[in-house]
Amino acid sequence: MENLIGLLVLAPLLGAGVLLCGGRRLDRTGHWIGTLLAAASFVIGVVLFADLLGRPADDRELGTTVFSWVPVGGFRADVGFQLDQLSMTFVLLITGVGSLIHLYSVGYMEHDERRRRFFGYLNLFLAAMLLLVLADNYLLLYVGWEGVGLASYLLIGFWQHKPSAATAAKKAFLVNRVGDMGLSIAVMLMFTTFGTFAFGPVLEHADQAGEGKLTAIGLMLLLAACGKSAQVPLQSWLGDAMEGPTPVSALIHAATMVTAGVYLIVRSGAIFDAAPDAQTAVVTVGAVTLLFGAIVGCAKDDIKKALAGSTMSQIGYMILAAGLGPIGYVFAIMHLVTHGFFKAGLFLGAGSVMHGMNDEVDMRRYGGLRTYMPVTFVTFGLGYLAIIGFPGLSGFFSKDKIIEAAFARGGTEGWILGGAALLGAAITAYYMTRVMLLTFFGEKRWQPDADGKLPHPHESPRTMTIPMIVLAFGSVFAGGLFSLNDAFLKWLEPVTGHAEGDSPLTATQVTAATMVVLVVGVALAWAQYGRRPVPVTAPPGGLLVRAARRDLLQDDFNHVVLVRGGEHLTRSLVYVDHTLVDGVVNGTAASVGGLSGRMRRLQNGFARSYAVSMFGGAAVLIAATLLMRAV
Amino acid sequence: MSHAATVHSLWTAAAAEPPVRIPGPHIEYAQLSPTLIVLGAALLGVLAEAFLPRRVRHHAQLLLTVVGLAAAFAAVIALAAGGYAGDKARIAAMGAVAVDGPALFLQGTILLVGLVAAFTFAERRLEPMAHGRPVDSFAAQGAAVPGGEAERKAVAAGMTTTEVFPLVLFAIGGMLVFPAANDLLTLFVALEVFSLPLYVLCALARRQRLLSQESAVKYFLLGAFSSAFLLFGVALLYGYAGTVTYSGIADVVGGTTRTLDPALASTTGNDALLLIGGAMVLVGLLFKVGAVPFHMWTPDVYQGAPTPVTGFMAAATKVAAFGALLRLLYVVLPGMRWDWRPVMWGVAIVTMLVGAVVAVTQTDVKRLLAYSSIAHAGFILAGVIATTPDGVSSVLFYLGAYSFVTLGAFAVVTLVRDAGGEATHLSKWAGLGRRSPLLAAVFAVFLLAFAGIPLTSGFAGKFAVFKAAAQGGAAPLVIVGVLSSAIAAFFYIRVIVLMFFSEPKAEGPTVSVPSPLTSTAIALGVVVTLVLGVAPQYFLDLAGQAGTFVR
Amino acid sequence: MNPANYLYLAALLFTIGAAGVLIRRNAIVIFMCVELMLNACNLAFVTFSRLHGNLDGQIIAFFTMVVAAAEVVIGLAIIVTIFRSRHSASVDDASLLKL
Amino acid sequence: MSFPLLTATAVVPAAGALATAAVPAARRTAAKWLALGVSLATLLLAAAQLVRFDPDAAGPFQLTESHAWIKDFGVRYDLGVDGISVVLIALTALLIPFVVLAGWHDADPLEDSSTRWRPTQGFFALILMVEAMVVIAFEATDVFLFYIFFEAMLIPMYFLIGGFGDRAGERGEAETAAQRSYAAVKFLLYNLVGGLIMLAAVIGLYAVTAHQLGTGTFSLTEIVQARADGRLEFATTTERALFLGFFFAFAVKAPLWPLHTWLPNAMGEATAPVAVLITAVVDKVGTFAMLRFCLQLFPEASKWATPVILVLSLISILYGALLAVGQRDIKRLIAYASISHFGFIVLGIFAMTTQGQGGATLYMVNHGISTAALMLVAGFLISRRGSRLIADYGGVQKVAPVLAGTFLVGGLATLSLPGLAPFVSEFLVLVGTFSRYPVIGVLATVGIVLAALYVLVLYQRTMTGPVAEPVRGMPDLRVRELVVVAPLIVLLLVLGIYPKPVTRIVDPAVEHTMSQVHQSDPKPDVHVNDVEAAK
Repeated sequence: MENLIGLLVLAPLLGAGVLLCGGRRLDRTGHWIGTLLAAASFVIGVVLFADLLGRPADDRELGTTVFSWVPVGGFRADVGFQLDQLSMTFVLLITGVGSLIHLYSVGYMEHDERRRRFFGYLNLFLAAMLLLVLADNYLLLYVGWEGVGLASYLLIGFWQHKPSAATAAKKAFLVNRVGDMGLSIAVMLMFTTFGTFAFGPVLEHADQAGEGKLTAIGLMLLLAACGKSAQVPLQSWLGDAMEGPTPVSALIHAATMVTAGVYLIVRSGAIFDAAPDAQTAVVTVGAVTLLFGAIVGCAKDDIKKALAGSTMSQIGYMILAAGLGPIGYVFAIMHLVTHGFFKAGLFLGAGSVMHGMNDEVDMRRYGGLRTYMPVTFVTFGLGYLAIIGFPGLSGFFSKDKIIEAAFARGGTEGWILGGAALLGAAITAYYMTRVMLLTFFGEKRWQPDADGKLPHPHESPRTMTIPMIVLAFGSVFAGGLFSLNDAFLKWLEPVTGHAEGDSPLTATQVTAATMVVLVVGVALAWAQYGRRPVPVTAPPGGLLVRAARRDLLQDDFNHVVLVRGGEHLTRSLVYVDHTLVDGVVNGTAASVGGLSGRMRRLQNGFARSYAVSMFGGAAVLIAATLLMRAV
Repeated sequence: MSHAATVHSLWTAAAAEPPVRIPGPHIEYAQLSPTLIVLGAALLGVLAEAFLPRRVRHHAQLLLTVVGLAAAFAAVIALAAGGYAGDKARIAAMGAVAVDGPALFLQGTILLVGLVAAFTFAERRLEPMAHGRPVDSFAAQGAAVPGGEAERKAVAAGMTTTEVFPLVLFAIGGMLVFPAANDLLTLFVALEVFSLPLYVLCALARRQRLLSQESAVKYFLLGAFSSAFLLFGVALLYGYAGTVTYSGIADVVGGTTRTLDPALASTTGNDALLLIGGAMVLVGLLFKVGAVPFHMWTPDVYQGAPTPVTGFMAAATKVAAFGALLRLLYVVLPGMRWDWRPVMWGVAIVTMLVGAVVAVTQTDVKRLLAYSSIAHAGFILAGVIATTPDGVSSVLFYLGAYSFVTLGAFAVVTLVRDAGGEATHLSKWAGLGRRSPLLAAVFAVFLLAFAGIPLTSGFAGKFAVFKAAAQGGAAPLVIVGVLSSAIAAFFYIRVIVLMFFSEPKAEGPTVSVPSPLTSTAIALGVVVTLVLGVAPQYFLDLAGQAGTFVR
Repeated sequence: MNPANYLYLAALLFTIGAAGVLIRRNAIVIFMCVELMLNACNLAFVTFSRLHGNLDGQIIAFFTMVVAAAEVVIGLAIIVTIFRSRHSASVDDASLLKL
Repeated sequence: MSFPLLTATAVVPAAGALATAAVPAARRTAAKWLALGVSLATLLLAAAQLVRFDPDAAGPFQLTESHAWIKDFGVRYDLGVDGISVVLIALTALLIPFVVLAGWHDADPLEDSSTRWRPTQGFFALILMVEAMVVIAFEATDVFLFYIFFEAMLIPMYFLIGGFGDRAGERGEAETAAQRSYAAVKFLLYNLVGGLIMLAAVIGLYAVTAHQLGTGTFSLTEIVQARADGRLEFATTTERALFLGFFFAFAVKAPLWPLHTWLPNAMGEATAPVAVLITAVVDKVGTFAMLRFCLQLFPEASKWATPVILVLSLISILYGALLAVGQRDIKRLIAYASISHFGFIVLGIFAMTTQGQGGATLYMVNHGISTAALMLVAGFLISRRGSRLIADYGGVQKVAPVLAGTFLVGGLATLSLPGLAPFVSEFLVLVGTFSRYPVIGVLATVGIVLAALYVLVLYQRTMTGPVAEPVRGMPDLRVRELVVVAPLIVLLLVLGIYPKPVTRIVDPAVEHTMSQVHQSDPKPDVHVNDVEAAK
């Protein structure tokens, strides 16, 4: 069994290697190879899952050390895998959704002559992501961590000929690097604290370390999570990442990669439990982001960017939950999974809409599409209901639990967090309804595209619809299945542990509250976009709206402070290097030259002046000699 | 009784005695043989000039010179083998000449240098034929006015100044005595004996005679000036010690001398005389060495003199002069080390820096080499100051290494020519590496040796002297030396850049193919440079064994 | 009278000679000044020899004269050649070699 | 007397150099093949060293050879390798064939007019000569012997930089030539001054040993031994002065801020293969010498100087990276990147931890390979367009995807992406530093962000975006070029995934060095027993 774990990673890795080095001769078959290998690793995942289920709940952990990677002195990093319930959950999500999206891409990327490479990158991503969740130590996790970053870089910038895409890719990688910095520092701290960074010993002995160190580690991990999961303050890249092909947005920037942060925090639960301050930081980030993302989501007219905002917000929920400790871990993961389904579904839906509308992304230029692309409409609709937490659908169960847990945090904190969560739910309902209305309802607001032809929307090919349908099923039923006599809770508890907080509100009260805000949100959206016609060009809007359209000015801040500042810094440093550092040396050389030129003139060719120098020299010599004796 | 009276009585007493039989001087001819052979050859050369027909003179003179020098060298070897370099070292010729390790080592070096230099003197393929007769780089007739009727006749007659050979032999003879001189009189005489022929030689260039003559005048006047200083210094030292033999003076300095007539106390042992005298003698020697501030003749003379002569001077004169300097400081003045060391420190530092700095902006190869030789004089001085046996041997080694590099470098200079003779302006050397890579490479080797790059003799020598200086407690000198060699590196590099990295000029100079004579000289230079750079141990041993002075 | 005075005279002569070398332009004169310096040395030698009561100094004086004579031969020869080629014996005219 | 493997490893390329130089002007291609063959033969010898080398053997040095050389200077011809040097020799021997291959046409004379001037032969001969000298420098266990070749290798390098360059392109021929010889002179003078100052220190070392041991010696082992059993003791000031003398030279060579400015000129003007030779091979001698000589000869002074040196290297890291961001010239950008990397290496060395020094050694190897990959591909790119300015490119990946791909891999290695070799070493250095100097460690970590910045900016400006006019129709990598790049990339992957073979060899040597400096790694707060740690 253990060996299968390695295979899990190898299959897509192999695919990546073959597709990227294979050359043109694979152009015709490449995408299928990629899809097959993705599917293969899914199958392996299922097999392992079955195996785990076959074992007693407390013994569902497979571990294997493949080889010793970097042994230097006391520093030992191994390439080893660890498969427990937590990893398993991720494996299934990643490979499952991954395979579906491979399939979808076959159709979506049909007309792209670089499709082979696209699949190579997708496989690379799968491999890295699986490595991330299967690693049994933080350094190997770090490898996967940056690996997914690379894949995301390559995929966001897949259409490199578009400068915007290239820039977005670069931005994503850089912002992630900031997070990675956090992760590497965290690993160093672990090494200096525990002498190792393997999950087992570190988490086991976490409580023995000083709280200060643990807090530091926790904050560094949080920084990493912020980078990867687009949490405030490192969220700016996610919106731009939508430059990538839609399947990418669905897989990487909705379902899997961006949730790595949540995985990291849940995985390191032991550390956070022992470092309350770090936890507080986590929940704060989560709460802020869930509102931030939601607000941004309301203001975007670009369908993908709106969804991206929503993704931020949803992950904010997860982080919030993860920050709550044992109360929330399970629900964080649960929401993560359900979110994986419906958000992927929504993105695929968006993709299929764009597919039909000559890649138009502005929702204000959609409208009334429900009749033209029914399948898309239905699946998207189901996803919509799931995310706003319509009773009975996946989102309802997972998000509800998180809101509960937030209140359960207790004290004023509990009220604040819970309130934020509720507010977030309301806004979610609002902006998702907005998206829904703008896209599928109302009158047609289609505009001719660049080369002047009106779009004639049509349903997408089967390869695209099937995945959408499957995901729709997921978004409808997953939550319910998980909550059937707390199956999911029981499944994860051995790893993450679970505790019931003492909530000031009962579950029913919370649910009721959620329902109310939900209705309010939907109603508002309807009032604004359902009842009256929507202008094709966005109205100027109030201050907040305009700010929200610009990601609440956070990007402008980055631009002014980091980009401009950085440019000035480098430019001045170049100047310094050239004038100062180099100048000193050249100056010395020049001065020697000048001195030489001046001394040279003493050699004026007149024998008598030479005699003078001799005479003077002799005089000095004699005087000096006498002086020496005198002193 | 009055002071003067005493003296008088002494005087008359001396006269009153029956005339004493003055014993004839006792000369150890065998031990002086090197010098005697060379001088003898020189005299024969003069006779040859007088009696041999012009056709055969050139070859006869060359033969005579080579044979003479070779024989002298053999004699030196024989003496060294005979142990005179070691335990049998002694003072010969009634205390006038020392026959010891340093003397023999330096004499050997000088003789070899002279031999190689003689080859370059005899080179006759570089100058275009004058009326079908091959001519060397010396004036057809030294006395003729440049561009005058007499000169044209002389050229037409294909006359050549074969007198240079006896002249160079006389000079060598003087140089052999100079480092061996064991009393100040011999020192002075030897100095003049090797200086005077050099003055003449400087005036004998075939091309650019005005410059040549000017250099001669300057060299002569300044040389005479300096030797006057030296002589006065000798006089003062004589006044101080009542004797001119090194050992005698050293005894007085050391205070180990026999009791003197109290009447003479006013002069004898009067330190003012000693200090001033010593300083003035130093002036004379430092002039020959080319140390700052007595260096100013060097660039002009090096540039104006015929290049073979320049090479010879630069190499041999330095060897001889440093030899004499060593002997003076180590045999005569060790007792007053603490007086002259600080002074010499100053001189060494100034010499190193000035030589290196001024060279940076030179535009003429010969002048460049002149300044480089000044800088090197500074380095050697650092070794001299060490005042340890190591210091002596390191200086000896450095002199040996340096002289061959110098000879080779100047020999190369003679080969780069254009219509106006040697093309010594640096701008004309541009792109030489493209035209004739081999020659440029050879010159580069010499330059690198000057710069003291490892694996060349220059590095070994520099390391030796600096090491000695450091051990002799002159660490600051080492620092300054290192800095100035950094500066010096710059201009050597500049020449290399010029030769290899800049495009050749259209009407640049051509490299003429020399006869085996010059080729041998250059080849020898390269070989010595590399051998002493890679495997210096044998020669270090040699210098080490030759490291002790007799007194 | 005190023989030291001869020494002072010698020193004086030497200085005069040196000054002459530094001041005068004509090569011949300069050269004569050098000769003056040499003779100052001779005077010093003779005086010291008198003081020390040994003959070395006097003998050295003879050597010096011989050397000086030899120097004259060489020197005049050189100066004459340069005079003939330049029609001037001024050392300041001979300043092509410089810098 | 066994076969003198170490000597052979140096003699073969040296002899090869002479042979190559002697090839007649017309037989240009023969010279190239000869050079290639020689470099491969050297590679075999280096491999033999690796095979014969036993990581666990006792004693600091192996395969030692010892002969008297210059008695008067106390100099011996002592050779020997420890884990660090044997690896670096292997790196050198490995890179040279690629350098030769990559520079195949760099020295072809534009016109065959002159028959005497033989640039091609010279080019390859000089490369081999450099290799020989570098190898000896790595093998020397006698300070003086090391110094000699440390200095001597400047000369061939100097001719390589000044004598051969890229085609003039926009800048006129004259301008290019001027720039080039300026770069060459700058290179030489910087290193010469460094070397001369070191010479003073070397002499000082001799003076001290001669004074205390009776006979002056330069033998590393002997001096270390003498210090160990107290026969030799440096006065504090003396030791510091000597240390500074040595360190200055190495810092110039490395190069360390603020002595770095020669590198961008040199690497900018030289052809790509020569640039690789500079940064990947020659400069390593500097950092290597810090490990072998500075630390082992002057442990106390090293510790004394550590704070300053750490700060300097930190500055190098950040400063180099920031300047790389600001560059407009591809090669200069890579040069500044290298400065940043050398900062990491020095940081690791003076962090005085096993991870730091082991990482630094590994870093030397990895940096050699990664820079070689990046620089050589950049060279191929430049040779196609005839310009070094980033602005002259754009959209290359459209017309030459393979070139762009390899360039990207090289770039990713440069920003030390996990999975590629440099990551391992960089992380080790950071951990090693952090465990003793947390603040500096954290600040240095900022460097990885900046690295990402300059690499990605370079890639974006040159390779992505709309296809620039001059780039249109640019040919993709040719076979020869692929042969050069592919193995390097494979190596980057292999060493990234399985660096153990190298660390295995390096580790004991590092332990030894650490013991010389009397340093041991700081202990973790929580004691997790090794069984668990190994899990």
